Amino acid sequence: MDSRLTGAKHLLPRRLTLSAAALSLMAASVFSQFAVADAANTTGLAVTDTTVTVGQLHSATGTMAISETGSIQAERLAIDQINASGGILGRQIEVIQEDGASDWPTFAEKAKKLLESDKVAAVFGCWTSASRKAVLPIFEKDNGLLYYPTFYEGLEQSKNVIYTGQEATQQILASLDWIAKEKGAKTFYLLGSDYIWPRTSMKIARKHIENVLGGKVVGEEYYPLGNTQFGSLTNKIKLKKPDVVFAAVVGGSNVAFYKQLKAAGITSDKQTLLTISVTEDEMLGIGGENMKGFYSSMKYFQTLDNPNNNKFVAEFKAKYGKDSVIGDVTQAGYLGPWLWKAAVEKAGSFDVNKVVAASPGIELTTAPEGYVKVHENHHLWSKARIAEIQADGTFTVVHESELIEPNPFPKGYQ
Amino acid sequence: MKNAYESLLGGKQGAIGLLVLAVLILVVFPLALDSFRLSMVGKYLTYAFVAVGLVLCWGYGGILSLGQGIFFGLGGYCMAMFLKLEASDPESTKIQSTPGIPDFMDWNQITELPMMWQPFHSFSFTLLAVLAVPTLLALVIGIAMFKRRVGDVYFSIVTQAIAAILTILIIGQQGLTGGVNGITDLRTLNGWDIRDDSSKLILYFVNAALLIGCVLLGRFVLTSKLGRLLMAMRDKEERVRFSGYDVASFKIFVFCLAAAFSAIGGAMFALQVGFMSPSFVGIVPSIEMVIFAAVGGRMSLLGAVYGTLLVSFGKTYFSESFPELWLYLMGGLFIVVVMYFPNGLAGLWESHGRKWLSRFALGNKVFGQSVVKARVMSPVKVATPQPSRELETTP
Amino acid sequence: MDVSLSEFGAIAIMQGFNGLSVFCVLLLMALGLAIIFGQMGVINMAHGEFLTVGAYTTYVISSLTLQYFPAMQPYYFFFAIIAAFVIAGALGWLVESLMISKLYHRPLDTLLATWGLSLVMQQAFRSIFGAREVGAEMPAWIMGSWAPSEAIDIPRNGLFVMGLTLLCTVTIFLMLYRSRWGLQVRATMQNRVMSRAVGINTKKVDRMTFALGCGVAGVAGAAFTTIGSTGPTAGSLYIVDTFLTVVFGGAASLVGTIASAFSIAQAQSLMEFFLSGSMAKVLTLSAVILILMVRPQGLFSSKVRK
Amino acid sequence: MNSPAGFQAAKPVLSIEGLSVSFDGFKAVDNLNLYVDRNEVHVVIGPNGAGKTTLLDLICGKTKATAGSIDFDGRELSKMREYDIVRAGVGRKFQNPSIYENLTVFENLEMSYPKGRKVFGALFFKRSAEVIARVEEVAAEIFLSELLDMQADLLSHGQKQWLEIGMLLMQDPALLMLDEPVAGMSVSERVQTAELLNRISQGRSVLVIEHDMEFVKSIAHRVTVLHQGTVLAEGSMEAVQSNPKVIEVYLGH
Repeated sequence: MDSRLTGAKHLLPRRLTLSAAALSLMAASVFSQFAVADAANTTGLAVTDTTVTVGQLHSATGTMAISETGSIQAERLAIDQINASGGILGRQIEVIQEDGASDWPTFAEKAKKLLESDKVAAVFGCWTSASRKAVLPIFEKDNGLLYYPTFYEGLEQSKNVIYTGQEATQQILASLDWIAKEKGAKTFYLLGSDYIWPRTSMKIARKHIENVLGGKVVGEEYYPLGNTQFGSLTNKIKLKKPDVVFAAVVGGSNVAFYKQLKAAGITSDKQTLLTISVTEDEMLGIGGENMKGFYSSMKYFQTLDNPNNNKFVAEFKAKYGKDSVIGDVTQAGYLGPWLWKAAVEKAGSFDVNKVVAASPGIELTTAPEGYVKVHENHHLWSKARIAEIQADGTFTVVHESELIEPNPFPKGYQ
Repeated sequence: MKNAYESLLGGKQGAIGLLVLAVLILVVFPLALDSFRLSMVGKYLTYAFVAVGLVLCWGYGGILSLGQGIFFGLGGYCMAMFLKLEASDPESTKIQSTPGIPDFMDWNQITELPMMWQPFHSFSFTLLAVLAVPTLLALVIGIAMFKRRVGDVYFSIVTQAIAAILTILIIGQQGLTGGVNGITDLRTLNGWDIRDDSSKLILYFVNAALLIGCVLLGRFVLTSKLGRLLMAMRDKEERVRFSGYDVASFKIFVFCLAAAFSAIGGAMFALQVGFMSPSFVGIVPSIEMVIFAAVGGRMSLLGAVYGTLLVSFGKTYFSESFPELWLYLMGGLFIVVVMYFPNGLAGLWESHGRKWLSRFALGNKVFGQSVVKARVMSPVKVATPQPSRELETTP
Repeated sequence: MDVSLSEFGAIAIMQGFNGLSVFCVLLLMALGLAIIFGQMGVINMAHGEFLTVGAYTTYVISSLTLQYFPAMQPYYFFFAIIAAFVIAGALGWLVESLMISKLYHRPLDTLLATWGLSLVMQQAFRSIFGAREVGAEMPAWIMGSWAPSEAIDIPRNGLFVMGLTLLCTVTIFLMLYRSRWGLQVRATMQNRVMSRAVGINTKKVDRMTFALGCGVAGVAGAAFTTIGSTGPTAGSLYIVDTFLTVVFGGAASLVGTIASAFSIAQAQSLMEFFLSGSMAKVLTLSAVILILMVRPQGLFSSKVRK
Repeated sequence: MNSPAGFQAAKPVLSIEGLSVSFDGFKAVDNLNLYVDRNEVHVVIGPNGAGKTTLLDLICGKTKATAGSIDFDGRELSKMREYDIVRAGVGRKFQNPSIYENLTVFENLEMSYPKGRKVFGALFFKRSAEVIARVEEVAAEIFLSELLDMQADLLSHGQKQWLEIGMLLMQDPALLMLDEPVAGMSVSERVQTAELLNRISQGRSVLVIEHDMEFVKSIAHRVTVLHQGTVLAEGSMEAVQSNPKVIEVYLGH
């Protein structure tokens, strides 16, 4: 008599069978994959005699896709190269790529899938701090291993994460020292997009300027992400006349910011500007003519002239086209698979605990940025480099620091 | 007793519809899905609270709020604040400069727990706040807008702007709120580890039960005189006003109710997913939740739940398999549903599903409608692209 | 801080100009919307994407010019503006005939359907132009500043946008209030049935109006490349601001839109100068909403018996 | 609400004095005085744009007056909110039948039953025997007893007009205002409606706007002619019809 009743009769068993079928399929594939449990894999990871599966977790869609595409490409390049050279412990790397879709909960969901369903041996991924914060508890709970490529605010150190980008002090302190010395800068104007990385970076910068350099911060400001009106800001800069503008503006705001600086007559012949948020990637949108003569602080620039980098740039362009550009994070992404390979081989195992234990002290002499070494605190020793931006959008390195020890919890800067 | 049966379960037909849903989410999913997929369903079901609320205030009340994320977010934040305080005991935060406060506060040089956070040490206060804070905000917005007869698209745009403001505020006050990152790494609820598979299962059932409770409450409202008034208002607001009703108060009520539902969803989200971030407060998630309701059927409480599940599954599936296609699909789906199937899945079910079933299963038996409800019911006309103005058989 | 009086004056002048320039940007973005929402009652959530269409058009034309007619580079921008108008307008025409025309009298549904459209358009941009932001190479005369005195720098792109805004506003005014078409638009808005009865092709009027609104959005997008960046989601950033501007002004009033763009821009610009950027945004939006609560019909609205 | 008839016959139930309203400078109602007595059927006529509907809007609170007072049974309506005015005992029918088309006749009437008018009252409203009895009583009065379970959009135009009148009767108002109650009705329906009005004016006052002079003649106790927002003439139908000013502006056409 009642349709709902018959609906239940007919729909229920079908739903059940469907899901049951899916489940058994999943289980079958899982078991066939995890058949091997030798010394190299005692924790049920997705490792067979000939393959090892890793995950890639970046945003391929959404607002962050712009930034994360480079990391995806660089990680792939490294993995392909490792596979071509015989893989890791005799196994070829297979990649499961997941899309975080610029959405933090999606990142968390996908991280869970990679770790719990796919049992990947390592994950290369995340870009924003927010996405890393979202997946971090999952990596810690499931004891996964994440290689995180972005320069970031520090204040974090997890057993389950290797940070291949710089933490804030590495990027900021040396560059501030340099600009203070080189330009005799005493007054600074700090500004950034409104989220944790710029805010934390500026806090560190302020402490350093006030306590170490004996300078003065004459302005500190944050604009909402995506803001495109910087007219009032340019006037404030003119009013305060700082020796240096220290900028950490990101995303679409970046383009508007530099275009409007130029339009307001704030150019490098009148104003020194140092940014910690402009890489080759951002430059594409901004256009070199808008930033000519400004300085950028990164650990890597595409124009670095050393054999490692020349080879890396050539290979990257061969794979992704001659117009592709390589920014700091892209290079850091490239380091991830290589660092992992070195640690796995040192440990003789894919087990996360063993790989983590083997990681500190791992050195990479073939890194495009030159030389890196994994610190006890899971960050990398690296150099800070300052480049002057040219009218054609390329970066000319004008200063290179010594290797800097990573210090994610800098005493006196918090 | 009879009365409750009619108003809560919607007679035999409604009761069976509800039973199917209950069996699906309480029995089938937990049995058929592994813990990973099940916790995904759990997450989707938290969005369903919002969609159910939207059926009440948009489908029946004609009030399209594009800011339901506000309430989902506030509910979630209230719960997350409590959980974060519990996760920030002095022992586990001893590496901080100020142990015992949430980690992001420490990063922002805050050395003392802010006033706003103090009461969230208490679980009972938190439970109260989860409901009260969003509902009170909805009340304020509702009074301000509806008493002054700001309606229709104006209301939609204003709620959207409020969602934008709240997002900027949360992001800007990162010492208080965790900023863009949100409040992360939530661990225990009164000492009970919410990250275990077993506790996740329990939370899933709590969530599902609460959702069914909200559907029941929604039905109670819709089958009451208030439900008829809502629809009457949507179609003939003047007539209702000049029949002696304070139209605004009904709109405020249903808007607050939808806000409270959303808030419960948000709190359950924080519990199940283990974090809360401003990305749930803004404009995009708010409109996505409208999609859920639209696809499921804006006039159907059960449809909203199915719509949420279906769209969310689709999102996960397509963004895994064809990330490029996903936005085309989502956008296209939305356009098609709004233009050609304004009553969504529920409408299709009424017009085609039933017929198909009857031919298939019952042969020549005729479908009857329960006699008591006949006064409210009428067949849904799906042929016209206009959203059907009739009250559904099973709201 | 050592700031001389003359410098302070210069900065005041520049700040004043900045307010004007924000006003012009806001107005240019809101104009198209004001026509569509105000005259047709249609909520076009994809308005921002039509803006983006204009911006990408400019980008494409800039690239083509550089490649094939490098000598024309200084002048391509005028051509780009016209092309942006035509392409965005044509797209609007198409959208109106395929989608909007089926949804009149269902304003809330139009809102939702156009939001779906905005998703589709954003992904289309991504598929065609890639996810990265692109920058159109600007002719040199638009970039940089004009310095009437030592201390004053007036952005040339600001001046350019101002001129463009003035042109668009005047043109639209003339079209709406002096042309036969404008008369038809206003007649249709006031009484659709009657207009049809006296022989106005209301369908055509609707389509024209919508296309015009989208075309103006395209122009705004072209102008916007001189100030900001062009990416798949660039347009969606402005949609809330733009809608609030129109609603705040009073939906059916072009003068209202201008007044509201002016007050919002000045408030924002002034608060940005004295507070931080984020707070300025929050305060401006909140103020607009508070005022809307007191005056739900917006700044300018006519009282009529309904 | 329903005061006993003739008890204080001297005092009109509705006294409008000096009422004015303007829309952007246009005076739709200008310094108008109008009185409605108890148990009186008072008809307002006038050419289009005379301000008839605006007058009803002003009384029922839909439009706020710029100046003047509207006294209803000792209460000042011009300061009250719409629903309070209704609750005070003023019911109004709109020009186009305004009913809930997807509800049944029964439900339409029930909606106007003056109980459960507040949020929680409506939430816990019960369809008691009392309610049913009242609905059936009113339905009989408006000739719709047989059609209680019919969906309202299936009614004829005239029946819809009756239904709306019935919805007002449910509230048992002391003053009933009808805007063109017989528009679109057949001749026999008009006769029935006139009969209905005469019946329901027992015990309450009725203010009617109407164009149909035959109908007006059959119901009006008193007629007021409005022109350009002011009273042009007032009196019995015969008196008004013979008034030269009225003939000039209205009837003479």
